[in-house]
Amino acid sequence: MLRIAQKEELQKMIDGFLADYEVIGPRELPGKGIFYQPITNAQDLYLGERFAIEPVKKFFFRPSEYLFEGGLKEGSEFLEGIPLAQNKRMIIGVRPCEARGLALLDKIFNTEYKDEAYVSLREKTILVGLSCQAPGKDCFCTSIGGSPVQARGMDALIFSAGSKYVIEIITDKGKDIFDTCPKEPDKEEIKAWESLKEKSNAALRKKIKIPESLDNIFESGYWGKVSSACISCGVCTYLCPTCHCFDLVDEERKKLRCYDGCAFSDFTLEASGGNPRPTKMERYRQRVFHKFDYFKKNFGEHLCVGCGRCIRHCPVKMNIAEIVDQAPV
Amino acid sequence: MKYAYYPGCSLHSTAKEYDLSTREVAKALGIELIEIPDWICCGATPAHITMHLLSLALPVKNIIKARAMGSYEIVTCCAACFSRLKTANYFMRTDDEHRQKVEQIVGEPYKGEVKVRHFLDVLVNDFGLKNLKGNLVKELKGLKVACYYGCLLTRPPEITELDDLEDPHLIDDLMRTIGVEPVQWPYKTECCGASFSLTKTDIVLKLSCDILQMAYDEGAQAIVVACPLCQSNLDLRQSTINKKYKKDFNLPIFYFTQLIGLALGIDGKKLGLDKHIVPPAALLGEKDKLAKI
Amino acid sequence: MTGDRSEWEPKIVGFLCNWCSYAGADLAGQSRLEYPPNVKIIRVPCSGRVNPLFVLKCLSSGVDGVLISGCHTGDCHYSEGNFHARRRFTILRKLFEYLGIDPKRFQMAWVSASEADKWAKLVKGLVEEIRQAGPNKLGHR
Amino acid sequence: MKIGVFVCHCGTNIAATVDVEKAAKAALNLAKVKFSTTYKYMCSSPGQALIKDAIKEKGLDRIVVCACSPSLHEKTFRECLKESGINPYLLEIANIREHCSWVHRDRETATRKAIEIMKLAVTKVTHNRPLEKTHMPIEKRVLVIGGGISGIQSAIDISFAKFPVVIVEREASIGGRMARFDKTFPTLDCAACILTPKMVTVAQNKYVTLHTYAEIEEVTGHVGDFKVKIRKKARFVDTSKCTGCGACWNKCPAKVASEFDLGLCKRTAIYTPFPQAVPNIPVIDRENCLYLKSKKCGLCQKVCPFGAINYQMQDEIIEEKFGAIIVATGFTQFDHSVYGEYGYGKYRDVITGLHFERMANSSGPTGGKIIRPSDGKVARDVVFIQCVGSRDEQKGVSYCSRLCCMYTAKHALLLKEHNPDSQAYVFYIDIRAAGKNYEEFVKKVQNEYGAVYLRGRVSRIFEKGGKLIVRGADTLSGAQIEIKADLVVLAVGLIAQNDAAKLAQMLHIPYDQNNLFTEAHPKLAPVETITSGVFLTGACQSPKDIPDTVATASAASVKALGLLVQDQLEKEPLVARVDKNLCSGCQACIKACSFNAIETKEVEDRALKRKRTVAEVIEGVCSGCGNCTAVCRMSAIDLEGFSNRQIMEEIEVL
Amino acid sequence: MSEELKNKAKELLTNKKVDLIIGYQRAADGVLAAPCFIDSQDDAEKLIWDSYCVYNLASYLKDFPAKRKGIVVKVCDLKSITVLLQENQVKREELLIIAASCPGVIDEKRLNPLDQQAQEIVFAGKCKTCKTITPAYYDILINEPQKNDKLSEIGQDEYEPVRKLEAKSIEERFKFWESEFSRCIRCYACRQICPLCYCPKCVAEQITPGYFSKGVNLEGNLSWNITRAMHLAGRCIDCGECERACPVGIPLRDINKKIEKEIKELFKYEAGLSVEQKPLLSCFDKSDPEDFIK
Repeated sequence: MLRIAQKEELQKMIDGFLADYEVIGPRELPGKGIFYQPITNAQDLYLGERFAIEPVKKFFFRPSEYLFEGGLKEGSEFLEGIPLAQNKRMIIGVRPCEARGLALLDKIFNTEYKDEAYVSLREKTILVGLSCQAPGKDCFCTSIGGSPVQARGMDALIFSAGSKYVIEIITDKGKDIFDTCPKEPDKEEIKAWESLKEKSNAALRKKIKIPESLDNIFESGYWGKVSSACISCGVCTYLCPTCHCFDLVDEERKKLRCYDGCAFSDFTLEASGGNPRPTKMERYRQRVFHKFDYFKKNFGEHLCVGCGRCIRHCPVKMNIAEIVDQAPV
Repeated sequence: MKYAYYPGCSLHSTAKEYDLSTREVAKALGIELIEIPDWICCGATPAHITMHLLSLALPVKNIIKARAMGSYEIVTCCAACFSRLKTANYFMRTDDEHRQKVEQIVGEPYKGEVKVRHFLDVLVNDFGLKNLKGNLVKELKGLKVACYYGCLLTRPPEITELDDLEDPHLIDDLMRTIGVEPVQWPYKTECCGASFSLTKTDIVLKLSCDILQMAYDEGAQAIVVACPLCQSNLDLRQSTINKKYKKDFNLPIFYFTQLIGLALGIDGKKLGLDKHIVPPAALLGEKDKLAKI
Repeated sequence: MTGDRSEWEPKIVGFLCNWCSYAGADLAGQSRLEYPPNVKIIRVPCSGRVNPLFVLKCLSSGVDGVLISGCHTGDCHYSEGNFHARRRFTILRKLFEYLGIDPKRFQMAWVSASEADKWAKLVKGLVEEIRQAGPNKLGHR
Repeated sequence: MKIGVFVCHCGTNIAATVDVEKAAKAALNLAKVKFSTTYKYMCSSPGQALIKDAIKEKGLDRIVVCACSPSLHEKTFRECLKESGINPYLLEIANIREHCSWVHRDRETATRKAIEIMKLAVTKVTHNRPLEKTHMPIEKRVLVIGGGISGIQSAIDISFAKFPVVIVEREASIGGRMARFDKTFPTLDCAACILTPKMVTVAQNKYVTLHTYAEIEEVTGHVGDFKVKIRKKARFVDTSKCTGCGACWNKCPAKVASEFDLGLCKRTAIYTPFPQAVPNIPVIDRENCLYLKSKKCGLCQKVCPFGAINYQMQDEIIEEKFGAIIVATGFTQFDHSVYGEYGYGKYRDVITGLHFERMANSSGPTGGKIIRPSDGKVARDVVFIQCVGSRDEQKGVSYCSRLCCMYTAKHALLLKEHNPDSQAYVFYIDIRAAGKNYEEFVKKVQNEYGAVYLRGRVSRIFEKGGKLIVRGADTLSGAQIEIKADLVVLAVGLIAQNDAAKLAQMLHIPYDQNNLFTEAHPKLAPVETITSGVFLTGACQSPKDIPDTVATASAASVKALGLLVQDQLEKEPLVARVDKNLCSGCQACIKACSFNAIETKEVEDRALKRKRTVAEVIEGVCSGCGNCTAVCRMSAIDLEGFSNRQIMEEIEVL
Repeated sequence: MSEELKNKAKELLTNKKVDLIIGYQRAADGVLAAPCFIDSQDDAEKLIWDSYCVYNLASYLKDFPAKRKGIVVKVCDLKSITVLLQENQVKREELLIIAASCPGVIDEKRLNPLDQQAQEIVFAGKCKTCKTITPAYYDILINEPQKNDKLSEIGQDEYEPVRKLEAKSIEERFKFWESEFSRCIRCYACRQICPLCYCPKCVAEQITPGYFSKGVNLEGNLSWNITRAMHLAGRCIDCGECERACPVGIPLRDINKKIEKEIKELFKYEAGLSVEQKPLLSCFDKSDPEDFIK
């Protein structure tokens, strides 16, 4: 189902959403980059081609979350859950790769095991995407089952077409909110939209080959070599739309869940002092295997959406796409 | 070698010969001295007994004029100007409070970065004694002088940074280089009475007399100075001293630049040797060291 | 509990060195000097024992003011601990100011074992200052 | 874990303002508190019995006593725990009297605060660990660095208690500065007459070992167990063969200025510094010996009847262990050549007080004649200038050297006695004669010996007509003064030895901006340093005259003996500890420790399978200040009894 | 210059003077540089040296204990090796310092992320006020040191950003930093990239006791950033790597520079001057200022 709107009309619609929803979207912070933040006005939105540094993951699987509080109160024990967020949200300007990332996260947090915090946030949020027309040099979504115009995981997807926007409505939720936009594109406009999609796909130049399995190179010296520059920080995992490892910590009387990443040296540190992944080699290999081997074996697809964030923001220019592409299978 | 040159008031009046001889010597040695355009008084003694801030602002004004010429070094000859300029620089470097006030007055930021040099320092340390020796036309052999530095050139040492505090030797070194024999005497940095010359002349007569006496006793035939006021007190007052203390001194008082000029073969008149009260002609003529006066 | 301003009482933590300031506070007691109850004392052997992390912990746990009190310079029981503390916390305080944390919330004092009066006055003054500064916005309690 | 909380009424001292029953009840709401009660006087015998019974009956294993300041009864209650079979360090005191009931009037407020203080103590005690006092053996020997009067006195005092003592002296003989003096003020007894017997005593004492011509090379270890490397410089004379007969130095052809006599006369290349030298065994000065320089000569070897000369001798380094160290390195003279107005040290007739001492000494270079070094003429008009280098922030040191007033007065007196028709002029700033019979002595010099005292500074000295013209101001009369003097004697100040800082660094003792060693406390610990086991005596700490030097020497000896008489060193266990897994080995703690209580140690890092260097606390030396813990960025070093965890949790429960 | 470097590297590896060389190579994108670790003569061909070599490679020294490491160092980064030597984290005898005359390096953050081509070079902030030309020590010097004319902006105040912030009111400053820190995701890239953050286990990771919240909230983020800054006080040599590595653009150098400025003014202390230097916080001066102490 398609709709078409003038740029001003869409802005007006968004301003209208602000009454009922907490609206979040990409904003440009000068000199810093693009960040998803709550907006108070459609003017705040940045709907250009540059990517947000952090993916929308953080609004669902949050960087840190207090899960419950417990201890002694007046001499007796107590345990209280911390209330889940209740308000309705809408995120506008989500990129296809990030939305696809959420679809992958759903496999973890919203399939067999239902993570209360995650599920409630997912249910309360409408996702309105924005297609990519000038993907970055580190993007490789088309090599891994995605595309700059894919609508998977979204409620609606917007395409910028000159002075207008074409809105592709995917779900009922999407239909509900874009009720206010009755105009459908004519034949000409649909044709233009089709060719726009083709052009977008073509603009994504980087192609990599992903081996069927990495099993036979687990012991390869390759991993030691490619991981040597890694500084063991959390940039790649924290900015990844699909990484979902976390740590549980006791803070005062609360249980805190916060991001953790396989690059950190103490990620698998055991209480005994032992560590099955003592060096960068084991840790980096784990990251590649988890994304490009194990996950596919367990869930049927790779745990990577090809957004290129881990490449773009790696402080030492580690390039997972090249590393996978050149893996000596 | 190129420097901004700050002559100061004395060198344009009573110490004209100091100015003349300095320029002549510089010219002969290829040292370029460019007079700071539109320079003003350094404040001398009156400013700093009237108002501390004024005594800093006046020199700084001159220094930033020099800076505007693109020069990061100023040369001066007068011991008082040297002292005032150095003092102002010292405060600009070390005292933020005063610096800010002065910057307001002169209307420009200045952190004491321009170097202030005495011509003595330039000759000895930049040009070099060896180099000087190579440029000599003749050596003034047989002349014995007392090198007299006065009170301002070396004091206070943390400000002037010029020479040994109690036993300075820059003039002695120069004299030795041009063949003149400096005597060893203890009054190199005694006070001549300085600016009491007009207000309390008696003090000056006594102090200057002691200096002349000591120089005479140690066998000097003349005194060599680097300060206009020292020169004036010892030269101008010599006859009065002779009368008052029943002495018979006949000691010419030279600027070091004058004797260097002679050794470089410069005409005596160009060096202002005709402007002395105690005539040097006899001493120099008798030793046949003087071309013409 | 923060919240209603009228109910709010400044909560202050004082790290007192065992030899001078703690003893000074003892003497204030022995002299029956009255002062506000807002300062909770954590005894440490020396002001040099205080780690900047403790101060951060206080401020991020909703404590409204932190005081480190030790021997006057030259009087340190361990001879040099307070000199070390002084340098360390001068930097921390400069950093606090720079980051917009009210420097009133982090103070230091030298109180000797005989300065009971100074201790009592210090507490009074401190409580007043923190009252002026208002509740600490940081901290989740 | 079972914590018991005991709230004391302290009569009405606490109970009048704090609702102790309410507090005791509140305690039961705290985690791990299994028992609480109150009592009138918890520190009394019945009070303590109450605690002991509760421990036994309720099986308590940690105790919080809410009472008065820990400075009063922490020890009492620790003892009480010990008697009940619990480790005494599993105790915390909540100070609800001095810090609560005595400073608040309102009962509700005070009670609330008392409960909070109790909460802190309960939180803290939860993480207390059972600790034992540490014990360390003591090496029962003392090292004395420096063989001047202070070192000699220290060694004699220690030998009285029959402990072995080693003196290390860098010169060829013991005796130090005092050996150069002529007479001593104010009694005018001859320095040699009182010093020489002590030198002999120490040399013959079976408990004392002398290492002359030796220097300290390295000091490691700590109180009770210092390991010291001593460099015994090559003497080129076999001390076991030499009898000190003098045949060698009588024949030696190489003559150089004598250091002992400050260049006033010559000595030979093989020499003893002075005739009464102990040991009376010469050394060969390797810079000036013709044989050692160019293999020409060898005369001394030929004339020595005992074959004691050995040109092949090398420096020898020996290592010895000591339980305590006494530093008696003394002082050196201020170098007056920075004073341009006094002629930059160029005038031969401008001398120092020590030159004067040597001249006045009848066995000295002039045979007791006070003359002008330049021409040997008898000195008649002599100007003495005090405070040369002392009390002069511009050119010297800011402090007063304390003895110059007195030795100058003594010199003025000696001058008159040696040259009866002489005249002494003394320029001074102040006269500081604060000592027994000192003021009287100065008065006597002024009144009976006619010394003219002029209050003022000398502005210039120059030579003219064979005399020294001394110009100065007499500020009392306001007159400018000019004196034609034969001799000028400068009362130069006393300053630290040139290598004092180096030694201090070796010993890890602090020193001030003048390189004088710093005592642990200026009033209460004047001969101790903050490095336990290292003591100070004499002028290495600050200028001292002979009586004060001897007094501090004995004081330091007593302090050292106080250590040595113990069987073992006992130390509080509240010390720092390093978690070697967390330690990066950056050594920030080592550099920050005032007590030199942390050293490095190599450990095997099991995770990384390699050796790493980490910090380790020497428990016996650690004083428990905790500074290292705050310096450690990785919090690898923690303090027992005040651990990071305890303090962090205390903050949390507030 | 790269040629000279390659030849030297080959020579060192052939003569077994070093076990490996830590240097720079062209990144996969063909434009930027990336760290590389060369242990064979053939690999030495990879080495490059130009304005894209931003990294402070001293961070990698800890990865190769007990090996003889050659390391390519910019003059400014050399100071971090000085601090590592001060703090006994590397052994001088295991190090072969190849000091490279520095043309100034780029400001990565100013590169347009969408542009796929080489762009005009914008120099990093630290380079604009760089005062060091000659390395204090080295084993091999590649090319004579010279100042890049484009960089020497005489009189530029290296503390200008700091002074600007100082001039604001305390409330404004709080708002500014609150907003900056609000973006912190605690990825610890600032720590991991820092050559001086070598603690075996950072206090941020410790749990008994935990020193501050691991939560991504104001207290936690503020505590982490203050702790990081304090732990670098008197050690930070302003290589600027933390700020560069920070994915969310927190101006960390402005914090480091503030401390640098204060300790220079208060304690006359500068980090990384010599190996013998005592750490700022392990020493003191009796006359240290104390005007804020009551």
